Amino acid sequence: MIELGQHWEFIALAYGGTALAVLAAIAWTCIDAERTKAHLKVLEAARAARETR
Amino acid sequence: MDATPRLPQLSLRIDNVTLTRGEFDLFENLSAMLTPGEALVLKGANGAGKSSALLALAGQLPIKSGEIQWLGLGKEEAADSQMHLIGHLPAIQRGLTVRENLAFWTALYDGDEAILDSAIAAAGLSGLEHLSCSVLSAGQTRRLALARLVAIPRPIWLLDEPTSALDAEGSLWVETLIGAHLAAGGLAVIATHLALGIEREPNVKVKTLSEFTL
Amino acid sequence: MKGLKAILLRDLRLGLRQGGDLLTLLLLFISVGILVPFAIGPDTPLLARLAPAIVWVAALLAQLLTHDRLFRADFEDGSLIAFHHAAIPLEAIVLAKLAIHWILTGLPLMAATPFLAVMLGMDMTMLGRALFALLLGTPALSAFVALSASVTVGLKRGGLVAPVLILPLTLPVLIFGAGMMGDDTFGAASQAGLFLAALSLASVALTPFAAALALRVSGE
Amino acid sequence: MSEVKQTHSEPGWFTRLAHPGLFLGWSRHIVIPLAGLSTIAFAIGLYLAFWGSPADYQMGDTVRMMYVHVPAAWLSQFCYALMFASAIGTLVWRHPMADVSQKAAAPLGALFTALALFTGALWGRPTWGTYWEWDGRMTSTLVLLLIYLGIIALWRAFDDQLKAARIVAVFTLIGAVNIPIIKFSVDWWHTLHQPASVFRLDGPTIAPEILTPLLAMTLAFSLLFMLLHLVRMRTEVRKRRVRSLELAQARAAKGARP
Repeated sequence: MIELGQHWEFIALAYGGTALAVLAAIAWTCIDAERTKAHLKVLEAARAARETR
Repeated sequence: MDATPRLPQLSLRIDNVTLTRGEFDLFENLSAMLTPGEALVLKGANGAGKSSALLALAGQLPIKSGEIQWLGLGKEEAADSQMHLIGHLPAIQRGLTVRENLAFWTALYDGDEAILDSAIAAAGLSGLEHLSCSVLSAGQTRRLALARLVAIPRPIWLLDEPTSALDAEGSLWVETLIGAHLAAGGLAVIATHLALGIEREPNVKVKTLSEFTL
Repeated sequence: MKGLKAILLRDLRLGLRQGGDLLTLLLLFISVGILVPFAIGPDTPLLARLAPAIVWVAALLAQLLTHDRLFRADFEDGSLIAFHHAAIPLEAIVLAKLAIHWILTGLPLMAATPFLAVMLGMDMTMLGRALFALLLGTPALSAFVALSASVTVGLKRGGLVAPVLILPLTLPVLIFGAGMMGDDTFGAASQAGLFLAALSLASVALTPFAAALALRVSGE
Repeated sequence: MSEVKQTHSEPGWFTRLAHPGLFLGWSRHIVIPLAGLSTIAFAIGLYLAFWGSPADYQMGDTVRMMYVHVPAAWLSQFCYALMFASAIGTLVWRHPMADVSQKAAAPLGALFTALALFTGALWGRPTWGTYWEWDGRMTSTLVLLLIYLGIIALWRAFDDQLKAARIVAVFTLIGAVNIPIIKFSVDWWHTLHQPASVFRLDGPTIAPEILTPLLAMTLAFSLLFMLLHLVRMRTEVRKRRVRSLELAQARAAKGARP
């Protein structure tokens, strides 16, 4: 790692905080997407079952 | 009602209209043609889209597909200012008196203030002119709302359950009101689940709305 | 013209008959002005320095809490639907209602400002400037309130969302309003007055179109 | 004899391509490449930010904070521009995908605006000696964040998402007219009350060795934004389908309709 000078805490906090927030946004987006997909699959199966009945 | 001036001759063409509201499908492929002096009565269960159909005809609700046409309007004329839409809400402010309420709508709709008092009398509300609308019964409020039809002559009437909350005598009044309007060459579209008494007339068409219509 | 006069007359009548609302508005305006000295302490020079800020924050809060009065009653009794078929356009009706809102809220606030002036230790010149600033700025506040009212009219939970939406947008009114009551050595206060007047004119001119658009959507 | 028509014409090619069902189909093939591209861009950008660029002669190493701050600030405004365009799509063409785009963008806009404020505060401490300065740019960014949060609150206040989209669109347009006025008024206010003691750094000339990592990081963040926006839009389309299937299920059950 390179030398960041006397204000390295601020730089680390800026990058760390940004990384944390961005990763959280990515994780939330993925989880939300997967959960919705799964929910949709269940409902579509239920509809298919209704129609064949 | 013989004093009613001859109304502009308008026709209505409803062509294959499908309506959705929010996420609900209401009805599909409604078609009808009305010429001057004709009425359309929309029947159907609650939630079949009768009120929404009236809003769509009034241009306040976008339709999903199809076409609604008003024929016979003058060049710069909009259908909006040629119609009455009396919904299940009366559009009557409880803080105003009977006369003030009707006078307000007459001025806003550019009606004839000279026939204001006779409209109140026709609605059977004479003697109550200066009472606050907060003391009126549901039937009286409905009569006052319908008095707009008399006070402001317009060729298109869109009425939502006009006889609800009215007694037998009131219903009869509504029946003769619509009859006179049609005789003067007006158009009316009426959504109702009660019998109106005009359904068998030759100039009245009846359609029943349901989820997968007609 | 007849239609405009009718709606002005009707809303003025309704507003004056429900006199309780007017009283509540004034009470709120004065209470905020009285509460701040309690929070700061009876330091007269400091209070006089803060007076412009206090007056504007109180005016903003009082105006915001009246947003329900603009279209709610018309929405609930079905008048809003019937307005679409009036002989005048919906935009004109909104403009008339905006004017009435200002008469029923902006003017009473100005009438109550002398009380605040006494409480906050403002001198006569300051009071005059405050009144002039309120005269120029409250039409813009009414316009913003009309916007938020039209956007939230169909909502049952609209009461809470409207202030959240509109507070950030009223920032320029607050800045120029308080700036107009501030130091005028470099002409800053007169400049603020011009900006405030421009803001009021522009927002009163544009609001009817935006609010009518929102009301049309709400009616669907 | 004139006619008043309320009619619907045949959709054009764009409308058909942006049909929710088709959108799910073609956008699926973009997600993975976009994710790859933005990962590569971040790798390059971060390398340039730490190892490939020198410290600024004036600001020292704190200049490296610019490489996250500037992209976030850019996205905070780009996202509003996107919502503005979508709002017009909602109001003028009533396009369902415009609704979806608006809704998917709002939380991202709030996120990047918050990040811009956060990194700006951290950058301000060593450079200006204070975390928060009531400076025109920072204050109007704060107001922008409040506007984003207001829009999110408005979305959540509606049950009917179709109506919500059009109302939010109206409000987004109002905000778009207002944001420049807010910026102007805050700038005016700041010059009026400007404290003389604070060390100011007005428009530093950007050296090319700083500009390169800045552009690389901005590209990386923009790609990430587009990726997140696209995935969120896909999720929103599915959520709407979930909702309509649930409605269908409730209707199919006994006793829903006579």
